[in-house]
Amino acid sequence: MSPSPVGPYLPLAVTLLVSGLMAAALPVLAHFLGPRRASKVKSESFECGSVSEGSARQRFAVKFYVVALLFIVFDIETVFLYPWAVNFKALGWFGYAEVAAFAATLLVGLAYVWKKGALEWET
Amino acid sequence: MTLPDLTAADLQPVLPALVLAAGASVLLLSEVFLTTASRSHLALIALGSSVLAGGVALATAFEPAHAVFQGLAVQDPFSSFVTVVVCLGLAGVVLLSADFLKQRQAERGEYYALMLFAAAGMSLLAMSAELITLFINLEVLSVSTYALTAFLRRGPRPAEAAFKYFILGAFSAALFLYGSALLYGVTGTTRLADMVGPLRTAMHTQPWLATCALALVAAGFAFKVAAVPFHMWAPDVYEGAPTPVTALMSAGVKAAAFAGLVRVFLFLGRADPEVVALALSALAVLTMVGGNLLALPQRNVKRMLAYSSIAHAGYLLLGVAALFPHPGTGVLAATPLMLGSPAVNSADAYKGILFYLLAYTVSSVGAFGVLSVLERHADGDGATAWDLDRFSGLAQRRPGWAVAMAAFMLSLAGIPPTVGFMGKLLVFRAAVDSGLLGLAIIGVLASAAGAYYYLRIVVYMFMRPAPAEGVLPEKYWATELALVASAVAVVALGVLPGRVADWLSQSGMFFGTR
Amino acid sequence: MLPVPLPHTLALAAVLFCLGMVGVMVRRNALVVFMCVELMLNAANLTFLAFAQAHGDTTGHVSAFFVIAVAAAEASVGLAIVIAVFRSRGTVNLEELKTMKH
Amino acid sequence: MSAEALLFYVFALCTVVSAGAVVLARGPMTSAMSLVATFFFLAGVYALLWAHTIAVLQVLVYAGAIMVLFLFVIMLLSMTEPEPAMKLNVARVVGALSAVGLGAALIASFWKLPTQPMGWAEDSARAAAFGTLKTVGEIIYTRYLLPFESVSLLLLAAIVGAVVVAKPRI
Repeated sequence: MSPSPVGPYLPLAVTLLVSGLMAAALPVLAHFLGPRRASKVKSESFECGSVSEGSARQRFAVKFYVVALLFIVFDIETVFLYPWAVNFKALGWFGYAEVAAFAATLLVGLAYVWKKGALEWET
Repeated sequence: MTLPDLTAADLQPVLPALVLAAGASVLLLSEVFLTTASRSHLALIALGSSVLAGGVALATAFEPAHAVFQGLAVQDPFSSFVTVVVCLGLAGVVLLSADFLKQRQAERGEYYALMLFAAAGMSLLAMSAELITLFINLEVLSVSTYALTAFLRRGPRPAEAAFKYFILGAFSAALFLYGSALLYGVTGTTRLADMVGPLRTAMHTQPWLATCALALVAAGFAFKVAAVPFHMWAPDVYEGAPTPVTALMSAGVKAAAFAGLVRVFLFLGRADPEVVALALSALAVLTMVGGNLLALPQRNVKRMLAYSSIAHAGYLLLGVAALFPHPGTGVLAATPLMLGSPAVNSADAYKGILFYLLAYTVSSVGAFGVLSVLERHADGDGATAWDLDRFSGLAQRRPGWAVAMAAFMLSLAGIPPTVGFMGKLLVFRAAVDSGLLGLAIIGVLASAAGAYYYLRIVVYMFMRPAPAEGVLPEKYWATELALVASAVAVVALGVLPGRVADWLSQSGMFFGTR
Repeated sequence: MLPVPLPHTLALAAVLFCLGMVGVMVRRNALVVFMCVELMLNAANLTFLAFAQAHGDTTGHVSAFFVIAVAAAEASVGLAIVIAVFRSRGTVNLEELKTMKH
Repeated sequence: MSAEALLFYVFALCTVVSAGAVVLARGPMTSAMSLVATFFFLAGVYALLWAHTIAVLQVLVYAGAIMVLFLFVIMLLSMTEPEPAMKLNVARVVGALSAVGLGAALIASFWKLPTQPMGWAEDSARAAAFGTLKTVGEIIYTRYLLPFESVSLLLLAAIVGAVVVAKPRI
């Protein structure tokens, strides 16, 4: 039996464990150690400066959604570039042509949303 | 790593999809870069691309079947003909859309681009021979259709219809995918051609697992083709979507989904033809009977056509069931289909399915076309926009439309001398030949019941007086062009099906049947 | 031998799939229903990966790769539709979306 | 029991619990956060199945991008009120029962699968390369080039579809 391919995850697991413990321990410690004296001023969002108005739960404008959504699509494009990058030499011009066709298609999409004004914040 | 050597021969089968995708890109770019007042060029670009893509597909339709892209896809006459049918339907739908959108001041490049994307997905779906490729192409067409359904934003209906369509589409995609994953586990491959052998073994060693996997894949497709009992989304979605988009769903999406269904089950069905044939037959009976019965009480013509589309899926399923030999008739022993050698009667079944798809495409595009010119912009999205009374006395006000609509209704009802009759004849004959006599009888009875609601429209058009204060519907040249073309096709193919049926006989050269 | 028996991994996937399916059936918030569909897709991915390890075949990984890409595309259009529904109806509760029932 | 197996059962339990929370939680926000947790635990399971690439993708795309979009929509629609208790009807019960039945049939059939000898993992080079980005990429860019290009079509359709549907004015 070969050594398990899961071994390299050990440092990651340790990091996660430590950070998880920290995240759990700190609020608990703060709860027991910290003094708590609530007052009206303290419960406001900003203790100094102008008084905050309205609910914190304001609706986002849809234009932000369109940007977030385009982020996802281009995120997927990037994800497809990683496996190409590690095989770049072996794939040569063949792979280059494949990725060029892929990227060209998405470039049409980028040109479309850009000119459409879907990326503009101030509209 | 060995690089695949791609030649022009590999690219040729995807040429129709490339043409459609290129047309869509041009539309998108012209939408944002050309800011002219007139927007009629958009429909022309879309029409041009669909005709060109259909022509390219037709030119390759007679090449012998072969695998391309290392077995992920196949090119055979079947896939080419499905692409031709899809492009034909698309061209008709584009013509309907031109007037429909102009009337609503909603002419947008995106609309046509999404239609072309959907058609590209359909064309690729028809040739996919590997489960993941098939899944992705199915999604290309689904995602485009979801967006098209919500394209018009007047009133709550389109958004709701799009949402229903989306959720059930995503659900059925998940069923299909889970079934594919299990099939991959059982057989160790996702390529349909390589699955047959291992799956046949698995049907004996792990019958439960293999059957569940097949059932999940079948359920995924049953949702897409709106087979009873997976049909509940169809009436609402068909009614809520813009009428030309509904036409695309009933013509293109249905044809492509059936192409995928035939492709998958023709391979996988060989693992256990009896079980698959039984399941398809059961689905066919439920869908034929259920679709027709549900359509009977509908006064809303758009909703009635939605149920009618379900019923037609039933007849097509009967054709698919006829691809398999049936137990208890002795055919099973005589047909060496199980061994993958030449299938005696399946060529007739392919011909039936393809001819039926063609017949249904031209008839339903025409019927939805008449519906789209009768519904007025002012109607908003009230249910009365498609009420049967709209058709009262149409023969006096617009005799041309009434005659065309009568032809489409006769064709959908399967009454000669229309293409719908020929389609039903071919499908039912193939069913009888493969031992499905009982099912064919049920099909004939169901379509006889269905004739009632189709002929009711004809009665309304020709025998009811026109409403006194009725507004004369406007004339639309593009839609009328589509109506004339499809009416001529309905009658011509019904009277002289010879040439096309001969072409379709060639589609017996289905990849994998050898 | 596998470190984890194959049936156990597959059973986990089946449980996830059924949870998702039950969620699609019983939940009424459109967004939550969509989340349940995502659970089902993940169950399919887990099945692909479990069998890929058992067969020693990378095809299962490639499938999962593509499925993730498809899920992202599906989510972007699906969530846009959820927004459109909310804009026109002011709710995403499926029970209230019944204007088309006759 | 090996450490890997132990970890698997821990992750599996967490996955099922958080997936259950997605289905049962009353508020959409709770469901969404449980779904994020589910994706993280699943990424752990994927890593244990030696699917390194997919484990990373799961975090990067699913937990990192798709779920952000879900949260965005919840915030966009100010969806905070919990959904009222669900009413059961026949169709729902039948659907849910058929889901449970399907799951039971599948799980029962999994135990009848032949035990995999895993002979291929004896080849340590192959086991080390299994599921890496390089191995996965080799297959995507050679054998799967048709679906790869289809994905670009899918993404373009998704961009156009999302803009058309979500933008207030087009």
